[in-house]
Amino acid sequence: MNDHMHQTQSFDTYETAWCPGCGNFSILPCLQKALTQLNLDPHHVLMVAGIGQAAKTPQYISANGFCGLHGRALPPAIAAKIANEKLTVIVETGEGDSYGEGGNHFIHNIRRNVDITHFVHDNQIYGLTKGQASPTSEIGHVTGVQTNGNINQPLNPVFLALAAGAGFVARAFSGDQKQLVQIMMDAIQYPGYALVDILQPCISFNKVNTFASYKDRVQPLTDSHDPTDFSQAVQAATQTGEQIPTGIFYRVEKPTFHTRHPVLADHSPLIEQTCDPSRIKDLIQSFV
Amino acid sequence: MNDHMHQTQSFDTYETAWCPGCGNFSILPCLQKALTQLNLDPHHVLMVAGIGQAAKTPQYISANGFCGLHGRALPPAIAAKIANEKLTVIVETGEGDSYGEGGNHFIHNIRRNVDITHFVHDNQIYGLTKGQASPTSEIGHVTGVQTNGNINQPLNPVFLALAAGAGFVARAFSGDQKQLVQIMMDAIQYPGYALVDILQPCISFNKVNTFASYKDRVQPLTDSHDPTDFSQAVQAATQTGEQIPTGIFYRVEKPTFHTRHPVLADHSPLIEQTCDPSRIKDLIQSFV
Amino acid sequence: MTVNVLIGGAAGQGIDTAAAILEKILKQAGYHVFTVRDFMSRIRGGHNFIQIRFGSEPVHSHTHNLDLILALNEETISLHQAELSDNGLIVCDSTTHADDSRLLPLPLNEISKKLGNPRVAGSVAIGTLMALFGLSPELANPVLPSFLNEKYISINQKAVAEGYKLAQQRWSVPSGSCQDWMILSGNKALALGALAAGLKFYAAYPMSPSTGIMEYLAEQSTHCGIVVEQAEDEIAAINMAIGASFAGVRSMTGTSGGGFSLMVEALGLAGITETPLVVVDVQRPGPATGLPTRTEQSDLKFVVSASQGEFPRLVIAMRHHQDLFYQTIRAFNLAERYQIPVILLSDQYLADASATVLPFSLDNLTIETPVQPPEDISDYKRYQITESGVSPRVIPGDPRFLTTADSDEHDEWGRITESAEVRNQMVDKRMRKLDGLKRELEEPELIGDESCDILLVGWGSMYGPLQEAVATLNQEGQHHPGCVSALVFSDIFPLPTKRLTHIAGQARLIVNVEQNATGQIAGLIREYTGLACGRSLLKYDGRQMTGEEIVAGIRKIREVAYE
Amino acid sequence: MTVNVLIGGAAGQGIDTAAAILEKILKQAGYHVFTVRDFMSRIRGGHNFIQIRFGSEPVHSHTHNLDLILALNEETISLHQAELSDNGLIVCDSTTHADDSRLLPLPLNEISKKLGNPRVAGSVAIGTLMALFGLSPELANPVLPSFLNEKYISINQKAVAEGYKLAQQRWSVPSGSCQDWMILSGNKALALGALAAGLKFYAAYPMSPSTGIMEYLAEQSTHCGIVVEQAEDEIAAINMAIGASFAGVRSMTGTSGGGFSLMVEALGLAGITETPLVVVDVQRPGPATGLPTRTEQSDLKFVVSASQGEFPRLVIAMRHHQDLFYQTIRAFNLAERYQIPVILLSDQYLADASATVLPFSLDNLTIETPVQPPEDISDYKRYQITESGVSPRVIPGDPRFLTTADSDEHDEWGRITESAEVRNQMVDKRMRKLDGLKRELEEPELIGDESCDILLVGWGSMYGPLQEAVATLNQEGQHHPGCVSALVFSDIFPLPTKRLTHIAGQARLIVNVEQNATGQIAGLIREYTGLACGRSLLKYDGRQMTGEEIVAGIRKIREVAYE
Ligand SMILES: Cc1ncc(C[n+]2csc(CCOP(=O)(O)OP(=O)(O)O)c2C)c(N)n1
Ligand SMILES: Cc1ncc(C[n+]2csc(CCOP(=O)(O)OP(=O)(O)O)c2C)c(N)n1
Ligand code: SF4
Ligand code: SF4
Ligand SMILES: [Mg+2]
Ligand SMILES: [Mg+2]
Repeated sequence: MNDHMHQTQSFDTYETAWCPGCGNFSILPCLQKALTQLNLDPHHVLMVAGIGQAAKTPQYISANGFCGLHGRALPPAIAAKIANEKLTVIVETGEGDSYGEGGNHFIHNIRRNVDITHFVHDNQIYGLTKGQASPTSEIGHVTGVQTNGNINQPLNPVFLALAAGAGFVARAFSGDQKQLVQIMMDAIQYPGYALVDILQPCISFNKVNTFASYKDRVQPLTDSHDPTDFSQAVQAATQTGEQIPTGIFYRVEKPTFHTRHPVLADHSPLIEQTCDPSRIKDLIQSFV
Repeated sequence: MNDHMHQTQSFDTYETAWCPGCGNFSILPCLQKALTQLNLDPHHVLMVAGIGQAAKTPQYISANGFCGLHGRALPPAIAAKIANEKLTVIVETGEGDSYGEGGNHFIHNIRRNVDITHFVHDNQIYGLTKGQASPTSEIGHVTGVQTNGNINQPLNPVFLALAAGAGFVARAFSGDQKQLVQIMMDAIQYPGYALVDILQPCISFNKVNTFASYKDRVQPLTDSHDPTDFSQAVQAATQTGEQIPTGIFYRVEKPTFHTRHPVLADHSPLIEQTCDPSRIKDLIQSFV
Repeated sequence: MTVNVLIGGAAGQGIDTAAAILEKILKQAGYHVFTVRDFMSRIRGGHNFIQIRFGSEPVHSHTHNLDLILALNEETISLHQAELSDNGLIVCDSTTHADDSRLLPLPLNEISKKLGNPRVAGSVAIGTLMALFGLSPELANPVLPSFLNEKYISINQKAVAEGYKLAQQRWSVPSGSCQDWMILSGNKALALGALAAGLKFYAAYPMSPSTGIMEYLAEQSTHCGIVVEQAEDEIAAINMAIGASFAGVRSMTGTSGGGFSLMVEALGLAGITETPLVVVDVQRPGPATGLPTRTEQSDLKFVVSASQGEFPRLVIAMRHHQDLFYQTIRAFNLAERYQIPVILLSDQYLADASATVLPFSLDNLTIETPVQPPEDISDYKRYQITESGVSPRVIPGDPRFLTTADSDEHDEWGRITESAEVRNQMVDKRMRKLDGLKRELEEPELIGDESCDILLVGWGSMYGPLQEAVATLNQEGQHHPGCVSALVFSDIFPLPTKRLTHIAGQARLIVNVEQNATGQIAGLIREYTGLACGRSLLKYDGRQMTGEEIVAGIRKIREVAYE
Repeated sequence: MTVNVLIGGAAGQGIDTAAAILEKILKQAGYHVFTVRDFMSRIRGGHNFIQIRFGSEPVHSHTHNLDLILALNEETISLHQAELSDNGLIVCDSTTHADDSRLLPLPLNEISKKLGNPRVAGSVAIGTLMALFGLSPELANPVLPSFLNEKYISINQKAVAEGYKLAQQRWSVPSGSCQDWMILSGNKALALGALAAGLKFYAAYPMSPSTGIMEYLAEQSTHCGIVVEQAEDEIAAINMAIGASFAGVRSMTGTSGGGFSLMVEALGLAGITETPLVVVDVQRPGPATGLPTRTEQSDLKFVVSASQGEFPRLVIAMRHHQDLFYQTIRAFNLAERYQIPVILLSDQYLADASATVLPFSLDNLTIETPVQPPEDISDYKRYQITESGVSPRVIPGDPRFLTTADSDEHDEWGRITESAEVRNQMVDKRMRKLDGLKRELEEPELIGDESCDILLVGWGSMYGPLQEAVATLNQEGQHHPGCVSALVFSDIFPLPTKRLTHIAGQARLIVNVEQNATGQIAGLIREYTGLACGRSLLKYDGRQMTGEEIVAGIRKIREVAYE
């Protein structure tokens, strides 16, 4: 039995603490598949999360993992990538974590465009804390805290990411694994910050946005959708009504943090750079 | 000499600690004018800010004032409005305060749509801390911290507010006082959360976005712009190039927090509601 | 005599509802009840258990000596059979495999299936337990409706009746007189206290084990006319609470240690703007995420000095359900009287524990309002330098005066200043509030006699276990060598020192008993009295110490000290 | 003998550059220099001043006894003339109106206008001051280029030369030997220490008075190959620093108390994930925004217990510019050796003060790297239970092993656990690191003799003023009644107690001398040694105590105690 995540050879998955039937169970194997098909080495992959049900993902797959604080997945993730660009850094966490407590990091890391991938398990509810409204919960959704129904407009993460300037923005559904694997692979390969908002049924606490209700409404973007056309992306993102479009809304290359940073661009990874002591001596001398 | 802000009769202004020539000096009298023209009573106005140069505004006008923590202007502001809807609550603070440290409150309070007004003095720089890049600083802007030029994409506050679901979104320029007063009045009168991003030259630390550079580029939206049309608003907000459109990009009524909240809608202000002790006794009894 | 029942199963098996029903039935039968909850941080599966202890005399805490186990899965048996007394019983479904002579396998699932709903097995078991305890089967009828959806009431009633037939009376516990008492969880007791104190605005972000406070307040939102707002984060929550309080309504925020960490800066904002504020920290084991659903008392030192700079604050630790109600009311009044932040320290143990208490009384309830400036003044100073340190507080909207608050140092009118002289005056003024505050601190409760050889000191939820421990330890008589008393602090910062120094002066040894690893109250005591705790009993595995564990620990200490 | 010069004017008048040039010239002349800066929290206007004190012997702090005032506006004169010695001088422009016999009005503005740039008046004044101090006018030439844009160098040289002609030598101060020393601000000394320690990643959010650290590091970013990232808030800053450290590069964050408040939760994250981390808190007066550009030592108790739960940490207070460099290097190594967060407490006084110091030496510089697991193991445990509490730390990317960190309690492999047993082991393991850490704590520095009547205790930046105070107080002789020594702590938490208890045992009275209102180190001392400080000298108006103020305070105490 190797239950300790030392499997550096392949992306094994481990026993989870999720509820039987949870949408998370469909996402984990997609991640595994995407990583495997991309031929990545587990020891070069770093999975980062905050706290929540989705945020346990790094505990369930054999790769390097960092589960930090609730809401604070992005800052350590981008910093780890800055420290060592050889790592494939993937943030995988909940929508409460990403857009609620962590909302400020969300918009500002889009601005940085560090080359990481952000998978958000969007179950439109706070799962681990037993079912309060999340930033994407619908108006009227009744919970133990929103006892008269949620009255705050839900965020549209896909639109928000576009408005904040993200270069790769997608939506997926845990129930469409084929599409999800492909989007995951594309997102990981995209050079820059890539957001995938993954609709994920929470069978324990979200009785509004169920598997069936998603299944009926999701609708992959058609081939006519041009993901390099910003206005098409905005239009798809703001589409209201019964259908929920899925797929890659927008994908254009933008200069990344690394390519723009004088210390990182065209240099070896930060972790491999050393500063010659003579340079420190120069600085000391500059004060004499 | 009444320098103590007890003037409950009129919106007097006071000696400031701003740099001579600062754009803030043009904004303060516009605020005074807007408040006066709206015939508001100073004692029914609450000015709220965080910390920064712009955030000193509540100290400079005779109204009630609350200057809280850096980045945290919106939470006390919306709570004060919830507590007492008779107050006209105006947040007036910097863009670092509003979109940087306070970014999470920005997007989530748009969701709440509490009836407050948010004036952001957007000088594209951190003024009070002596000139570091702010969330709206341009790529390449060199400062004491961005020594090789800012490499993070600037936020577009107007677009971001639209994407987050704001019902009133405007941009103004401190150099166009006539327009600014009118927008301020419209924003204050709008029932719901209203954002006005005000371009404001910082003569001490922002040598890139100067009065002249704004003056040359700002361009009021024409009459053909329909502020009730979301796609026009998005188009104007995403306009790139030499011109910077100003004016009201978007204005539609949306249900406010108060109208949606069962305890606030069609009731007297929260501060005037009292809970009969018999109701507490009922609750006690419910555990017997 | 108390009986101690454990109900165990996986998350999602409904042990929570079963326990809630059973404890209420027991209370209706007149018993004193104390129930503790042990949950894992997961929604389904894993192992959870609840212990209900009841008897004719007040029960203050839990114990590991079980009389009966209701096992909804096999893991419950293997994990807990060692704690079961020799003549105890394990009630379980007939299909359960377990090697234990005390097993009482019953067709719980079969009956529930027959009744048409496999989820009523818990009610069948409740019926059986009622029979074992010799309770009248009718007691269940008025109770079930409060916990069940209307359409499930009758089937559950039938289930209880069927279960009742499965067993005979086995225990005969003399009845107490708690029929007309309340039974409720700690979180609800605190929330109720806040409502009684006139709470109008509560902002919080969900966080175990504090979420129950928000849920109860939200449930009563329209009944009591209060606004409960889920914030985007804890920073927003506390800044909202401050804004609402500044605008004139009583407000509160609540969280656990992690959320409190994010509130630290705004605590100082309440301090310097002198805005009344009540903040609840329902402690759980740290650091960081730690053990989210378990208990600890490790935030004491953190909260007494949280935030940059210096300002007066009051910290009150909750000892029991009465404190959770009455001290919460008092907290609001002291926050208003001194215009300071008051921090209420609860913990998961109390928050999730339910207890029988005399119905809370509103008889002596007073609700303080902001001190007003004299009617005839024309120059209102929000931060007027006064002897008490407390200044008149006008609420925005008052046609007489405008009011300004600033997180920068300010003068008497609330305007920013950099004057050294004014700075000194303002610090001194704020700090002077401590003089008044200290005069009305409540001394710790003494359990046992003033004269004792060993003085135990504890705080907050250690009250119940200490109560039990002192009773047991002094069975050997109070006045012999090694006799024990305990002081349990509720007001804890500023630390009331009178009673402590008085009693400690006569004791041979002070032992601090705390649910943390570093002995935090011992540190405070040393700092503020010079007294040293010679020994410590500390626990930090997330599970509350029992009276017996304290007894065992003290006996060991006594052996060494008095050999 | 020292000479004390004050340069005063409004914000924006360029007194900062003038002072920087003058202090460097003085150092080049061989003098020991200590410069303090007093700024208002505004960009233009108001009243700012800088005091440059120099002499042939080491200067440790500032004083209010002025020898010369360079007044760029009239306010400077009215505010400071009372501090000027009777035979002092006030250098000012001829147009200045002031009623003071010590006025030396000179055509500073006229000359600068003649030279073609009204902004070089400061350089004219520098020339005059050089003449008054009898310095060779050539000294300015190599200095000006470091502070001025190339195109302004020659006009400023001319200005200095013109100014030089305006006065005659008035002071003759014997020269020191500091020509080859450094002169730099406290913030830069700290930043330099971090660079020497191998810093690779610095994330911070601007906040006075810490911003200078970020600015200096950013300036050297490409020279040293480090990444300096301005975070969206302080929460991001510290979480970034933790992420970078986890990924294997040395990282740091810095802020002042308000920003530190926002970092509190993540401090616990570093604690439980055992990620090495250095956090700088450059203190300023609180609470909340307080006095943003002034000094205080009021975050001590806050930082020693910040964050929920319990975990080992080290807090080091900076006493002087040597500490700011060497202790910073040591902080990185101890953070790595024990895998803990280390907090560096500086303050505005030190941060903005410049001082002459011997060039920092890199001779004994060692840079510790993460402890590695044995080569031959197959089952790598990141959180292996060890006797020292320190476990092997593999960096992600290592082909041998994967590594996982979690803010939840975890087992040896870093996997989430709820086991009581593992929880105990993990708390104990983490806490055991304190044993090793405590063994290598540095005892406080003793100023004066081991045997003393009155023992002053201070920490951090109180070092300089205490140094001066003890020297003055003991002019009357060290061994007479009421003689004074001082202990000044740098390592401050865990509190090193050996030297303190040893010396305190012989003293009649302990007096804590601190820049805060509540006497924070006195509290720590009481808690960890039982020793009580009988008297306190406290200041909290945002302006650093001088040696003379301490002397006056101690003389008063002595009078009472030894009357
Ligand atoms: C600072 C802080 N606040 C609150 C919490 C409690 N908390 C843990 S997970 C969570 C919400 C999780 O929701 P989401 O991110 O959507 O994840 P899900 O469980 O739905 O997958 C909350 C509020 C915490 N751990 N830390
Ligand atoms: C928690 C915290 N972090 C940082 C600061 C320091 N600070 C004060 S104002 C400011 C930036 C102000 O920029 P902006 O909001 O754009 O206002 P401006 O001065 O440009 O008007 C900062 C970083 C602070 N006071 N509190
Ligand atoms: S609570 Fe919801 S999201 Fe969490 S594991 Fe269960 S079903 Fe999944
Ligand atoms: S620093 Fe800039 S924003 Fe601040 S007052 Fe001066 S000019 Fe205005
Ligand atoms: Mg969720
Ligand atoms: Mg700004």
